[in-house]
Amino acid sequence: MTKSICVTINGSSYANEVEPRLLLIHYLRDVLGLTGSHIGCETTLCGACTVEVDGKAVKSCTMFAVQADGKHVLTIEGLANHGTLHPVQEAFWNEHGLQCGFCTPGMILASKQLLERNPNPSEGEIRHGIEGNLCRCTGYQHIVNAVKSAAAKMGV
Amino acid sequence: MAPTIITKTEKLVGQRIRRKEDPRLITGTATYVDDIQMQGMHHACIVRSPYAAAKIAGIDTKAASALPGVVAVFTGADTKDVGPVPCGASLPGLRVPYHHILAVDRTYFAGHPVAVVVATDRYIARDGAELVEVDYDPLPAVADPEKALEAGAPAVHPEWADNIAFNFHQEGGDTAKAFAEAEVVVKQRITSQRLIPTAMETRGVVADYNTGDEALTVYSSTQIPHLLRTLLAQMLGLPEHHLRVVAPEVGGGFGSKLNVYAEEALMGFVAMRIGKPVKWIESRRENYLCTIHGRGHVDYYEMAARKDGTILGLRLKLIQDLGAYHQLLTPAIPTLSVLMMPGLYRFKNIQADIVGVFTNCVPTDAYRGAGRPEATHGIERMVDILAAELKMDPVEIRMKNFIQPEEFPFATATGLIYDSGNYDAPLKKALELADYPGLRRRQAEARKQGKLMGVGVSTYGEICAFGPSPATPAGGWECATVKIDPSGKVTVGTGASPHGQGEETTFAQIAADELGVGMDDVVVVHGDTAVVPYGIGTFGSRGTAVGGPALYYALQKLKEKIKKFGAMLLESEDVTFVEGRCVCNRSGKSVSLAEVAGASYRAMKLPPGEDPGMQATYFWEPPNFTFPFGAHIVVTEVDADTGKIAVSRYIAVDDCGKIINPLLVDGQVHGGVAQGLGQALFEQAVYDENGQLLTGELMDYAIPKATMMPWVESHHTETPSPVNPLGVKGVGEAGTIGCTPAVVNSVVDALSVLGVRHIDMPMTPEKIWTLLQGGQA
Amino acid sequence: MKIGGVYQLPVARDRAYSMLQDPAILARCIPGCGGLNRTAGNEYNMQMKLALASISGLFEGKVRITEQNPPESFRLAVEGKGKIGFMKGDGLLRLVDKDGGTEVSYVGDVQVGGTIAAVGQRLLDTTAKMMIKRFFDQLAECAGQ
Amino acid sequence: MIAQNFEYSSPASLEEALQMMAGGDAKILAGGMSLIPLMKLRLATPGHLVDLSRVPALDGVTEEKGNIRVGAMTTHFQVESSALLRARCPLLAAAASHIGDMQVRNMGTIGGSLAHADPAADYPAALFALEARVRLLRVGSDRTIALSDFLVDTFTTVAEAGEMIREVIVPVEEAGTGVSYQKLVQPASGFAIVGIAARIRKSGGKISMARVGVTGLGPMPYRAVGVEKMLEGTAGTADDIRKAASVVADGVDANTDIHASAAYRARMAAVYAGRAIQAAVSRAA
Repeated sequence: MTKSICVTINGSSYANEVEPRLLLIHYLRDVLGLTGSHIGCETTLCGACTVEVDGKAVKSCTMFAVQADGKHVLTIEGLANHGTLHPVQEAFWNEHGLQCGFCTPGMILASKQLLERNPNPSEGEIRHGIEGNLCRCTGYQHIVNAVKSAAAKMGV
Repeated sequence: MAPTIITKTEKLVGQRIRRKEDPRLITGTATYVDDIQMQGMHHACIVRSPYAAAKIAGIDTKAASALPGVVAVFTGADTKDVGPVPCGASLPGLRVPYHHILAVDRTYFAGHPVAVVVATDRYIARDGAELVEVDYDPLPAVADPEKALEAGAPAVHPEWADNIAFNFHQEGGDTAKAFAEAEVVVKQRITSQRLIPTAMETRGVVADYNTGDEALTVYSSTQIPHLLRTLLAQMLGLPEHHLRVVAPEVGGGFGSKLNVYAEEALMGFVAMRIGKPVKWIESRRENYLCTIHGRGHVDYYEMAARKDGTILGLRLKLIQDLGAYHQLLTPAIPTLSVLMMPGLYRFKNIQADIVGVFTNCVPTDAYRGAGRPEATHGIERMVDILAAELKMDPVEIRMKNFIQPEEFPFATATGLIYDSGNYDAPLKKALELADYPGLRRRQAEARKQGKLMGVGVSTYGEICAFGPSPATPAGGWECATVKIDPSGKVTVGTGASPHGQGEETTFAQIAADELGVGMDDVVVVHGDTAVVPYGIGTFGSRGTAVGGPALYYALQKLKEKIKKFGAMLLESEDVTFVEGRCVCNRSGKSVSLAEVAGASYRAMKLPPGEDPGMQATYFWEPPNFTFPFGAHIVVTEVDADTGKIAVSRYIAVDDCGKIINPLLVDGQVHGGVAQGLGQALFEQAVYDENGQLLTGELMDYAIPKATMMPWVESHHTETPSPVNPLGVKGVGEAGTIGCTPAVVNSVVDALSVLGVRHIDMPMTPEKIWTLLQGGQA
Repeated sequence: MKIGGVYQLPVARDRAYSMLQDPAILARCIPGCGGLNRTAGNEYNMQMKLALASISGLFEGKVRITEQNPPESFRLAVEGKGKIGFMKGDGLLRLVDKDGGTEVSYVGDVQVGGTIAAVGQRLLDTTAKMMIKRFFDQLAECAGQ
Repeated sequence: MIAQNFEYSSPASLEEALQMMAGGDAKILAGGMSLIPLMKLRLATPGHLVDLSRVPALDGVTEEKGNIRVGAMTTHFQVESSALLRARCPLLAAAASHIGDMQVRNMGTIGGSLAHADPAADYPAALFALEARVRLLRVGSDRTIALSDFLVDTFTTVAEAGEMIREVIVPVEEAGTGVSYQKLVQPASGFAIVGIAARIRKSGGKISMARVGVTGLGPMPYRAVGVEKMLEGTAGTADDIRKAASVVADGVDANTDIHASAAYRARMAAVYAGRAIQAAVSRAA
């Protein structure tokens, strides 16, 4: 009961035989070794597993790998361009937008989507945008600063 | 304020420096436990009891064992010689139930592990777990600590007739006299609800046994790799030097990973039995059911005072919900509450009686603040209740009772010596930032318009930097190593293994300053018993306050050696080590650290009495705890129609002694406040009367989301600690400790116009709305 | 969790009471029940299939009738255990004559455990009410036949 | 965290999808935001999933003869951001913006949400207020029914085996209609403790039409007809609104859970009804 899938991940294409029940997050982590995206819950609330599928931020723990067949996936590992950090990554670093770092890859990808849709968000819009990503360390304040700072840099 | 990015050697301590650990974390290249992949690795899935209390009549593992891909199924019968799960705390007369790693004939809480299925992949392990048939005979359970104390309550542990694990009495001064002389006595029942720590990374273990060496390596998402190694070796009957524990990247702990868990020993057992690496990763559901909870107090306070607001004494009856077992520090946590009962105040008469109660719930243990938030919440609420009774301003009553700067070191009624303090300073700063008189004017206007606005003031004191060894269950010292390579590059090792707090940065700042090198020249390692000689941990805000001085002294020791080698190379007795070079004070000639280090390894010639190489190790025993303090002011507005609380301003002025990195200190305060606000407004572990956890997922247990947090205005005063050479005190728990009373005081202040005197947490909209309808919350 | 409610049945009280003791009728009315097998006087085993939109599960269940006081009241206990957890309902049912038919009121307690308890909080009350409503609706239908 | 195994099909056309459904055993996978978590916890164990995400005909928002048709596989984000909906049916776009979080809105679909029939979902409040209709397809059958006939109970719809939602049909909002969706959020899950959608039209200084949809309060969402009747014909003063809103929970057996008692829920329904109606009245031209 397996299915053949072909998925383009961070620009490279992968072909695998997978069980339909294999979650996208487990496909990325266990089959392909892309362990940057994390699992923090099973109820689609924490957002640690956030990746982009065809340009949309999604929670990869609530998607089967077969659903990603033929699609383009971007994970945190593919965000920096040949060693140059994405402005959102750089901003999280500069503003201390992370502590234990577990939620960070998902938080960064959600922030990226937020800024793509709203390049100059208010504090309230930032908080609303990252509501699907839980962080237990930072109290979100430095994350808000990081998103603002990234917005300023990307807007230049 | 943007961080300073340092490229050259200058004073680094005190600067806002972005973290060294971040590049791996923001690029997805860090390695948490679940990221570890090994050849031939197996996966475990644990079968857990759905009942809080049940007899296990039988377990049938045949179907599970027959599933292709399942390699083993173990039950309590297989593992009963492993363990027990250790309790590290001791109290007179403490009842310690035997805590098997898998239930043997009975379960004691919902989620109790009953069997483990080991398979070639995690999907098959999960399928196998579903095929294990357990025959349970449900038994009556009790989940509420006060009900567990009632006559006729079901006995959590049938070997004892009642559910009292211990009674503990502590008294300082003459409380009877204080109450006899009192002109006013205020009383209040104050609860501190059960909380679920919710580190974003759940627990996880990888165990790898080398049958040739008979050596086990355990990778665990733990805060205490070294203590875990010592205790796990005992549990597994393994010589300690055949066991290595690695804490890889750890995704938050907050105390929940400051423990030794059944699953850690269980994976060691499985790896040794199957001779293959095995991985177990906790689900969030398991994390909520089986990883320790925090708080769980029902406290009865009485405070004696004079009419002028002078506090004379305090009586406390503290009921601690322990859960079904003692985990590592379970019974010790409420004793920490008692230590901190005096708060920042001068009164010296205290009487406390703790009763530790078993319930059919997961054990409570250390959660951010561990006993001190409960105490601070209690004393700061009582001070406000007294102020209300005496119609005094909450600021005035605090100022009146503060210990004054000239009184330090100050001996408290609970036997502590407060190291240093200037308690007026953060309060005054907070009042000024808040424009306190202006706030009160606005409040008076709001009240005229029928609006509910509250101003909450709370001051707090903390006991940090655990501590002198006699005062701690595990040893209160910390260990640091400093190694300089032949090329002059520096590696610092610390036993205080962090998990998000940023010691790779702050310790590099300390080392770089002392050695006169740049941030990039220093690497900080931790979390591996094969790399660091030994260590205790970061808990109790001790990472920087005990680990930091250990590093400082290791650096001093090494600098002596550097100077001796420098003197030898410069052929001079009069040598100074400055800015990373040994300089001859007479000739002005100098040699670099790399030249000195290189010479020490090449060892063509050695200074008299010196060994080759360039390393130092230091175990530092602190002479006392440190006592940070601060003041938080919170402005709230209550929606009279819905009971919803809006925090419109949050001002935190914290004094954690000298600050190594203000950027990171602010991060600690924000995060601490978030967890305090979570307790004040949203979070509560709810069990039903049968011991079912009703908040068993993030669907029902509300940790703050970005939209639920106010902007925190974080400020500081700096009163150095005399306890250590860095003058640091610790800040990890401050936000959590200062927050809850400030928020509750604010909401009670808002509702005081209705005669409300106290509200228990969490202050949910429905609870507030009920009060607004004239009901009891 | 406490539950309670009132239902109207279009039959006389004696008939309503005896229907509520009849295993064949109970089997038709308990949602998802695959049939009752008597194990003792008023105790039965059953297999239950719970199906609620996407949620489904098989339960091994028991039904027990006690404190019989015909035609006024009795206690009904239903419990089931399965892979997704367990559930138990226990309620006292009272019958009174009303408008030419019978009014059945019940008060009781519902307990669930296991996975269903973990995720079902938000929905437990609604779901329990719906199951009970289905029971009585079916009973009313049986009564009409 | 790990689902039971199942068979997976991914039809490329509506015809193919309907044929796959015809046997009656298959379960539709739409956005998966409700179904997949249940499957991971093994509360749902379908044997066969038919993934509709590759059926182009089910996706998108179109206007036709005074109606807007929202394809079943249109995501909440598409609804929230659709220029057409924002201009011509802003209430639906507003309700969509309250669902879950950004990632959930990127995946979750209107058809999936309706088929799941969660009693606290956001959409039904708006859709009841909009008197929406649901078009259902099955091999040999194509029927369009009112939402009120589609939802029958908690998690229960009239959809038969093999039947799927084709689209949801809402009216183009008349110019000058004021709308609002107001929600008291359960802080953990983000679901509605209560959610109220209101549509108000005025004529000659009086409320000529009021529509109020309610979610979260009872076993299923509903249209609060009693409130509507009390509003219509009034000037829509604060007092008129308060009186009308106070009957919003009449006759409803309100839900109780650890987050809100029945009494609080019922009261909050009235408060939020008042707020939603007030906002809608103030926006009505």
